[in-house]
Formats: sequence, C-alpha cells, structure tokens
Amino acid sequence: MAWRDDWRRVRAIARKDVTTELRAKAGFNSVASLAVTILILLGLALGPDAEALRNAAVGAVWLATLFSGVLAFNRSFQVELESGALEPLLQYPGPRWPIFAGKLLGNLLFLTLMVAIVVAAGIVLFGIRIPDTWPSLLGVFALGIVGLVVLGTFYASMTSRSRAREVLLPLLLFPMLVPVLLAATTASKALLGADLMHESGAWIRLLAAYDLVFLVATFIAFEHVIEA
Amino acid sequence: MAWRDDWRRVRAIARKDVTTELRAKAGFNSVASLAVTILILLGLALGPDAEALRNAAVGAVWLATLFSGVLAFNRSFQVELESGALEPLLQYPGPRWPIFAGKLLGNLLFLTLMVAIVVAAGIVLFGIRIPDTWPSLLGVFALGIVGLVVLGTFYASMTSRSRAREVLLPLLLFPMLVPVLLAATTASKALLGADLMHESGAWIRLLAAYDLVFLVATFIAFEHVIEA
Amino acid sequence: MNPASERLRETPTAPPPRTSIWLAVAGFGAVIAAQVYSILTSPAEGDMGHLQKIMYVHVPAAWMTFLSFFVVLVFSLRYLWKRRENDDLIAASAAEVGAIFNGLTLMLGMIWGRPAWGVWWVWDARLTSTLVLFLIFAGYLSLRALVDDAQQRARWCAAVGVIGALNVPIVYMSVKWWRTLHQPPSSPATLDPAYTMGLRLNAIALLVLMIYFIRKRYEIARLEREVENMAEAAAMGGR
Amino acid sequence: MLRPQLRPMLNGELDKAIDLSGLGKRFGIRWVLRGVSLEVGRGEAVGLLGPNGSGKSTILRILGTLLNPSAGTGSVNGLDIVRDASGVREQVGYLAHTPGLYDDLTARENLRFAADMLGLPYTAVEGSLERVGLAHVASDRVRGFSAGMQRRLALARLILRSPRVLLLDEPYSNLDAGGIELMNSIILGLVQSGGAALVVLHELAPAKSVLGRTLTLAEGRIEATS
Amino acid sequence: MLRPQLRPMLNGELDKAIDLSGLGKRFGIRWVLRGVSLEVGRGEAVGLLGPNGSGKSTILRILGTLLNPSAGTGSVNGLDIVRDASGVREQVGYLAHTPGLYDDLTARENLRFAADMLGLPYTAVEGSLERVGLAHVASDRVRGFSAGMQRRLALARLILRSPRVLLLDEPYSNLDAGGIELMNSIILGLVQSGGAALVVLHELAPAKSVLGRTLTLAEGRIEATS
Ligand code: HEM
Ligand SMILES: Nc1ncnc2c1ncn2[C@@H]1O[C@H](COP(=O)(O)OP(=O)(O)OP(=O)(O)O)[C@@H](O)[C@H]1O
Ligand SMILES: Nc1ncnc2c1ncn2[C@@H]1O[C@H](COP(=O)(O)OP(=O)(O)OP(=O)(O)O)[C@@H](O)[C@H]1O
Ligand SMILES: [Mg+2]
Ligand SMILES: [Mg+2]
Repeated sequence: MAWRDDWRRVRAIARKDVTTELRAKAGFNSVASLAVTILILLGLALGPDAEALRNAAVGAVWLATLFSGVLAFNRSFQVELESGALEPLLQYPGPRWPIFAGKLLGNLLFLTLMVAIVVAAGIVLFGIRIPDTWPSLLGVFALGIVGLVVLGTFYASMTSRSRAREVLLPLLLFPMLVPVLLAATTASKALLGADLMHESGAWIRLLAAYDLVFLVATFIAFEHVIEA
Repeated sequence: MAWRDDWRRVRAIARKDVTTELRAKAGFNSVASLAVTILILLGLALGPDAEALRNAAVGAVWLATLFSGVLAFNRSFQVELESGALEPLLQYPGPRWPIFAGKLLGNLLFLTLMVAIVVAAGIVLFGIRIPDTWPSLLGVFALGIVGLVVLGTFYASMTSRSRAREVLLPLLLFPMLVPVLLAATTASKALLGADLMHESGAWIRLLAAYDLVFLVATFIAFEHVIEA
Repeated sequence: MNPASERLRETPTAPPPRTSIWLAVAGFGAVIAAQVYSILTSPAEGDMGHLQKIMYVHVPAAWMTFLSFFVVLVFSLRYLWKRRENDDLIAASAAEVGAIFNGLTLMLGMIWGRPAWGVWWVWDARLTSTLVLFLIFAGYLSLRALVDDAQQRARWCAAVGVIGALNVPIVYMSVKWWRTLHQPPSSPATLDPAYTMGLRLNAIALLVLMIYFIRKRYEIARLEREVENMAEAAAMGGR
Repeated sequence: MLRPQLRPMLNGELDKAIDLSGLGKRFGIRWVLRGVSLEVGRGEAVGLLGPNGSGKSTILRILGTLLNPSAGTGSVNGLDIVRDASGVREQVGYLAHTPGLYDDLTARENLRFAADMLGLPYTAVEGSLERVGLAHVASDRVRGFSAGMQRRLALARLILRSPRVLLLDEPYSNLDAGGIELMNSIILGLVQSGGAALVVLHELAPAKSVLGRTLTLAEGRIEATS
Repeated sequence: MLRPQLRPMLNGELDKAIDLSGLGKRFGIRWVLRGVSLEVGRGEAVGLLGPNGSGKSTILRILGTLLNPSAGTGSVNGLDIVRDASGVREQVGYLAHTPGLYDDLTARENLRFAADMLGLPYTAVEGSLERVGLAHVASDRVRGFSAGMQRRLALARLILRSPRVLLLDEPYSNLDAGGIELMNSIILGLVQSGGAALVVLHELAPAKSVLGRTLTLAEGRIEATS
C-alpha cells in the first residue's frame, strides 16, 4: 500500500520531468544536437588525420556524453528551482527517496536516448566499425550510463540549489566520474579492437561494482542532502 | 561629456559583474578549476600514450577554455535575470551599447585570467615546452580569446533570457566558433612545432579578420537584440 | 531607437500569397525530367559506375543550400532595417528549406562516400564546412522554436541569421586551410564535362522546387498570422 | 545551545495547535529571533504583524520545517518541529511569498502532480480548481499566469488535502476582492472545524473578519498582543 | 494593424502625462487588452484596479517600454511609447512586482550602480537610503533582505533620479505601516510638483489619501471610473 503510494510518487516526478523537457522546446532535441556538436568540435580539435581520430573516437563519444549529460542533470532540478518549487516539494509528507528515484528514472530515459544518438554520430564521423563483441559493448554502455546518471542526479540535487549550478555540478561530478570514464573508454576500446574478452571483463566488473556501490550510497545519502 | 557618461556606465557594469563573480562562491575560482578538470578528463579520455597526448595537447587546452568559457558567459547575464534585474537595466535612459561593452569587458578580464591558468596546467600536464616564438603564440591566444568573448557575450545576451540557456548558448555558439578553434589550435601547433612564421601567419590574419568582423557586427546587432 | 518602429506593430494587410499548384507541378516535373535525362545520357563513370548518378541530386542540393541561406541573409538584413514581419517569415521559411537541402546534401554525400571512399565520412574541407553550416542553422531553428514573443523572435533570429551567414565563408576558408596544411584534401573529383549538362538541368529543376517550398512555407506562416489578425478583429471590434 | 529557561514544557500541550517557546534564530552571527514564545489554540486564527525584516516569514519557515531553529523549541499539534519534522509536515500547510509552481505545466497538471505526491484522487483537483476560480484556465500553462492567478493556484494546491494548521505569509497580497473573500472563507472553514491558522500580514483590513487576536513582532520578540 | 480611429491625435496632448488610446495587447492569440483608453493629467495620481489577470501589470509594462503594444498607441508627456521609447524611459519610473536587485551586492552598491547608470553623483545614494530607512543595513548584501526590505530598496532606486511619471505595480504589498506612509509621501510629493502617477492596487485603503480618482479594468477595457 505505502509502496504503491511511493511508486506513484516516483512515476509522477519522472513524468513531470519528461513532460517539462518535452514542453520546454530546448529539451531533448537541443541537448542531443549539442552532444553531436561537441563530438564534432572534438573531431576538429584533434586534428584531421584519420588515424589519430579513430584512436580518439571512443574517448570523444564518452566526453560528449559527459559534457552534455551534465546539462540534462542540472535541468532536471532547475525545473524545481525556477519558481521555488522545491520548497513545496519538500513540504509533501512521506519519505524523500521517491523524489530521488523519480529524478533518476527521468534522467535515465533521457540519457539512454542521447547516448544512442551520440554513438550513431560517432560511428559515422570517426569511422568506427562495429565489432562482433557488440553485445558486451552494449553492456559497457549501459553500465556507464547508470553510473553517470546516479552520481549526476545525486550531485545535481545539491548543486542545483546553489546559484552557480552549471559550474558547480561538473566541478564536483567530473572527478567522481573518472573511474567511469576510464573503465568505459578502455573497455570500449578493448572491445572495438576485437580484444580478448577477459581484458575488458575486468573493467566491466569494475563498472558494475561502481554502479552498485553508488546506487546504494546515494539513496541513503539523499535523505540527508535534500533536507532544507 | 556624453562619452564620459557612457564610459562610466561601461565601467560600472564591468565592475559589478566582476564583483559578483568574486562574491558568488562559485565564481571565478570554480570556473577556472573546472577548466583544469576538463583538461584532465580530456587527457584521460585520449588515452595514456604520451605521443598522442602531446599532439592533442593544444586542442585540449582550447576545448577546455571553450567549454568552461561558455559557463562564464551565461553567468554574466544570469546575474541580471535572477530576481529580474534585467528589466531595470533596460529601463535606464541612454544608449544600450554600454551594457554590451561592459559585459564584454568583464568577460574579457575573466577569460584572460582563466586561459592563463588553463595554459599553465596544459604545460604541466601534457609536457608542452615553450618555444622561442612565444610572442606570436601570445598573439594567437589574445586573438582567440577576443573572438570567443565577443560572440559568447553576444549570444549570451539572447540565450540567457530564454529558457534552457545552458543548452541553447553552446548550441548556437560552438558552430560559430569553429574558425576560432581551428585557427587557434593549428596556429598554436605550428608555433609549438617551432614552425616557419608565415605558416601560422595566415591563421593569425584569419583570426584578426574574424575578430574585427564580429566585433563590429555584434555591436551593431546588440541594439536590436537587447530590446524588450 | 529601432528604425521605423511605427511599422513594428503593423501586421500585413495584404491577403497572404496563394502559391499556385502549378509551381509545384513544374517543380516536381522538372526534377523528374532532369533526372531521367541525366540518367539516360550520362555514361557509367569509371570507378564508381552508376553510383555516380547520386551526384545529380547531391550537387544541386548543395548549391540550393547555399542559395537559400543567402536568402536568409538578405531578408534578415531587410527585417532589421525595415522591421516588416513578412521579411522575418520569409527568412524563417528559407532557413527551414535550406536546412533540409543541407541535410539532403549530407545524407547523399555520406551514402555516396561509403562505396566511393569506403567510409561514411572524411574530414574534408567541403564536407566539414557543410556540416558546420548545418549546425549553425540548426541553432538558428532551435532559437526560433524557443522564443515565444513574436517580435523578439524576429529580431533575435534576424541577428543570428546575419551573423551566421557572415561566418559561412570564414568557416569554409578555415576548414580548407586546416586540411591543406596537412595533406591534400580527398575532396570529390571536379567535374567531367560529360556530366555538366545533366547537372545544370537538375540544378534548375531543384531551384524551381526550392522556390516552391519557400513560398509554400511562407504562405503557411502568413495564414497563421491571419488567424491571429482575425482574433484581433474580433477582440478589438466589439467597441 | 539551549539555555535552561528555553526548555519546553511537554505537558498539557495537546490543546495547542502551535506552541513556540523561546524560539531563537540567527543568520550568521545576527540573531533575528531572540526568544519568541507564542501559542495558537485549536479553532483559532492568529494574526502576526511586525515591521519589515522583523522575522515573521522566518517564524513561518521554521514552523514549516524549512528552517531549523537556532534555539528554543516548537511543536505543532504536539509534534516537535525538529524531531517529528515529517509528522509536522502532515499537519501544516505553508503558503509562502512565492507560489512555487511549475511554469511549463498547466494549472491542472500542477495540481495533479500535487495529488500524486499526496496520494489523493484526481477528482479532488477539479474541485479545488473550481474553488479558487481557475477552472476556466485549468489547461493553460502557468508561465503566462498573472501574479494573482499564481497565488490562487498555490492556494488551490494548499487546500487539496485539508491541513489542520495553516501558515500563511501575507496571503492577501496580489489578490483581488474575490480572492480575499475566498481566502477568508478558507480560514474560517478551518477554524470552525477546530483547525488553526497563523497569518502574517501588514494590512489588517482584509482579515478583520477572521482573526481572533493579533501578535506583533519587534526586535525578534513578541511585543504587543491584542 | 492600426485602424484609423486608433491613430493618436498629436495636438493638445501636452497637458497629459499619460495618454493611451485604443491600446491592445495579445499574448499568442489571446487578447488581454482590447482597446484601453485612459488619460492621466499632470499633477494627478490615478489608481488602477481590476480582478486578477485583467491586464493591469501589462498596461504598466507597456508604458514602461518593456512590452510593445499589439495595437493602439500611447504617449507619456507627449512622447510616443514606441517611437520615442528611450525618451519615455527618461520620464517614467516603473516599480514592478519583483524588486530586481543584485543579490550579491550590498544595498549601497546596488544604488551606486544605479547612480552610475544614471550619471548621478554617489551623494544622492546616501540620501535615498536614508529616505527609505535602510541606512542601517546599507552595507549588507541584498540576498538576506526580507520581502519588505527589498521593496524599500527598489523604491530607493526609483527615487534616485526623480522621474516625472511613476508607474507603481501594487506598491504597498510587503510594506509595513511606515513603508506605506513613505510610499504615500513620495507619490504626494511628485503630484504636487506637477508629476503624475498610475498606481495598480487591489486594496484601496492605504492609498486613500493620495489617489485623485480610480479606474477599473475588466475584460481588457476600462469599465468603471470614480
Ligand atoms: C557527407 C559527404 C559530402 C558532403 C557534405 C558533400 C558536400 C558537397 C558540397 C557542399 C558540394 C558543392 C561544392 C561546390 O559546388 O562548391 C559538393 C559538390 C560535389 N560533391 Fe560532394 N559532398 C559529400 C560527399 C561526396 C562524395 C562521396 C562524392 C563522390 C565521390 C561527392 C562528389 C561531389 C561532386 C562531384 C561535387 C561537384 C564538384 C564541383 O562542383 O566541383 N561528394 N559536395
Ligand atoms: N508573458 C505572458 N505570456 C502569456 N500570457 C501572459 C503573459 N503575461 C501576462 N499574460 C496574461 O495576461 C493577463 C494579464 O496579466 P497581468 O499580469 O497584466 O494581470 P494583472 O492585472 O497584473 O493581474 P494581477 O492583479 O494578478 O497582477 C493574464 O491573464 C496573463 O495570463
Ligand atoms: N537566508 C537569510 N540569510 C540572511 N539573513 C536572512 C535570511 N533570511 C532572512 N534574513 C534576515 O532575517 C530578518 C527577518 O527576515 P524575514 O523575511 O523573516 O522578515 P519579515 O518579517 O518576513 O519581513 P517582511 O515583512 O518584509 O517579509 C531580515 O532582517 C533578513 O535580513
Ligand atoms: Mg516576509
Ligand atoms: Mg500584476
């Protein structure tokens, strides 16, 4: 019963966030095309010769995801703050974790779509060719996204309340995501190089552990963080 | 006389922006350290082998500047919009160009400092060694910064008033800055390679032209853009 | 401050243009005809075989892209000068159409590139600058989508349109140098005279089509405004 | 931190809707509230006046569990505002200076969201939209709403679930005559059903008919009482 | 879309401080103002009432050159609000719902910035800080100010340079008794010196002493006049 109420809250928040993202026209489309733009900038900055680019490709894809993902996270809480809607949100009785869960869900949807687009663009622009090991590649991306979203949403819940959110969030988040970035890029490279499974296997296990740890940690920590 | 008034306005706005940046806890320090963080992320994502890194170094420096610069531009107008301070600003009698000039000046100071830090970090992290041609290298950076700030400030004056500024600004700005990025990176590379002057000379001329064109264009356009 | 502000609130009194169906017929007809002609006449090209026939859309599409963005520039300037809403609407229509041709160029180019070069994409000057151009006007369009107030949207987009257009040649030059400073660009082979005639015909056909698209889009925009003007009549009438 | 004389007396508290004793609040080193003690009984609506910056909003925010007191204690219907914060939240409805709505959602969607969070049926939504007279713009985005319309919508959200204790911060501002009447009827309805209200305001006129007594805050303490 | 009868008559207009004729404003396709015509003479303070969402603020924002009218014309001291926008800006002082201050600057810095923008000496700043009774917090950041303190500071900025025409949007909200007196004295002072004021408000009581007449807005037109 109580569980059903909480689940309803989770859905309500996720739905609200998605709705506003779609309404505010600069929602998904813009963030996605920004991601692609960043990808291209990386391509331009890393010089024209194809060899260097192919090596940089995976890193570029992840960086583009990271940089534009940050915006998405901030937006998801900005909605609350724009007209002081966070205070009423905190005024609702009942536990606070559904708020976090709802935001998490919304961002997860958002980012998964975005990554799909970025990867497609990366394949075309950097001439990546898809290896036979693509299923485990999918796994890597899934794990990477989860790690990204969990920490991103959590930190956004704090930073978005400070004025300089767009600066503060990446500042806190990026260092925390170093493991994700390293694991994701290295594993992806290994898989793209059609490498031996066990090579990327270690990285994948690392990613999984990372996700698990921080999923639990953030859910616990959120109750304290969100308090006024 | 009138000129002195306008110049006073310009100074007032620049001073206000700098003051608030220094007061706001996540002001300059954060943006600067974010720039460094991004530089490090680029280093990590572009793989461990030193050779690739040294080639990517210059590009990384400029990308870091670009990505964190965007935040600075938005902030400079965000200040106006928090608590609707833009309307009173537009209510003041007299021409509007001092507003733009003031913002420009403030951002110029801000970014110059930041680039200095980023470059220092880049030298350390990527083991760039300073060539004898460093004076013209300085020139390249100066021109690059101007181009960046002029367009950044101009677009921010619009985007910051729309919803989703943090997405819209880079979306509009980055494609426009492609020439700056290419010219700055390639020229810097050329100079670092202790290349023949005339090689980077063409790029420097391009940058200068770019800056001039858009400085004039934005000053003219601003009057139209800022109107309510 | 703003020139001719008095007209600033003026909404067009002339009835919106009726784009005749014949223009559409002419456009599509011409395209089909030109295609048929050029496909029949052009010899199978050496290393690319009949694949090369993509060119008959790809290249004219590219040209139309440039043309329509030139239209955006002209009418944006004119809006800033005269502040007539029509100019803004035309610029917007041209931008949309241009973006579509731009996308078409990219698509066809990539489809062509795969077999021709073995890759979807090379960072060649022409390709890259086309892509950047696309991004610039994608930005222009998303700005349009984002601003609610009609006059603000018009002014902002006019400014962005002009400044964006100013940038196009600079972008092209910079990307060109960027390439040539390293290795000779793997840009598409310049034309064998055998193809020029077909190319010209297709260019003309697409030109007609482009004009039709822009006019149609403009007509729709104007009709939307008409609705609002009727609402005004209703609102202000009862006095 | 608590000085002895500020400790709460926990007995015979249950007939009080709001009970603050020796409440203190500081921002930085500045003490804004210096020992505020006030009681609001069940079935009572009390006005809270005081010059600008005297700390009225701060008191409401503390009662609404949005701020923690720096000293002293308070309770709502016998629940401690610090220890049982979540319990208190069930009881109080806090109307702030700012409406706190989602601009990109319509009026209806805003209330439905509230209903979701409160576990109420959507049918309640239409009712309170009617009540505050926004039914005709129910499916317009809030972004375009005028000052008063936004206040009304915030009010509608407030009365969705019926809180036992209302904390109203200048509830009449931006409201037209009709809005004022509405507000008063809501307050009256609550007090008649044994609830309580603490109303911050500057201009007594609109609230004459509903307020039992008024307290005046000055120098961070309750000065006059009428 | 100007229809003939909506064109302004530019003769004998100079004794009018504010003159709106057939003013229309739409948001999207919704017409909020449908031909508002009103005049405020020199040395006159006029109240503007009307239900929530009737368009009062919109009128003030158009007069303050923050919005462009969709139809009709208006002038302030004979200057067209569209053609001579910058001239109008010299004349009017607009006090909005929101104070529009820089939170990270102190009260004094906020006013000094205004002085810079207006080309006034800093000495004027201290004077108006005194006047609105914020001298004692002059060097505190605005962020911590209470609702009423912020309104007072906005007021101080408004009277820095003495505008000939005041556009006040619910100027009394958040103000305590002292603040209301202050506001009234400012309006009176202006009116007596031949200036003019258009005051949007819901509750007439505080403004009784200063308003000559009041207009009532409804369905986007001026309905009653008293
Ligand atoms: C995404 C990939 C491509 C893009 C964005 C692209 C873009 C363009 C553009 C903008 C033009 C017009 C240039 C001008 O007339 O100044 C052009 C012309 C042309 N393109 Fe492409 N192109 C692409 C791929 C290709 C490929 C793969 C081929 C064939 C191998 C090709 C063959 C040509 C030819 C033959 C011309 C006419 C050249 C001339 O007029 O001198 N393009 N392309
Ligand atoms: N930016 C906007 N976009 C869309 N609609 C708007 C906008 N601003 C105002 N409106 C609409 O115009 C109408 C009048 O708004 P306005 O703020 O002038 O009302 P008001 O008379 O000031 O009401 P209140 O007394 O509540 O302040 C409202 O119905 C509002 O929905
Ligand atoms: N977040 C804060 N940081 C610092 N000081 C604050 C903060 N919030 C309030 N204050 C200070 O506390 C005092 C009381 O503020 P409060 O908003 O409670 O006053 P108020 O009685 O509501 O005044 P008003 O009638 O103008 O709303 C003010 O002097 C204000 O400067
Ligand atoms: Mg208050
Ligand atoms: Mg209003």
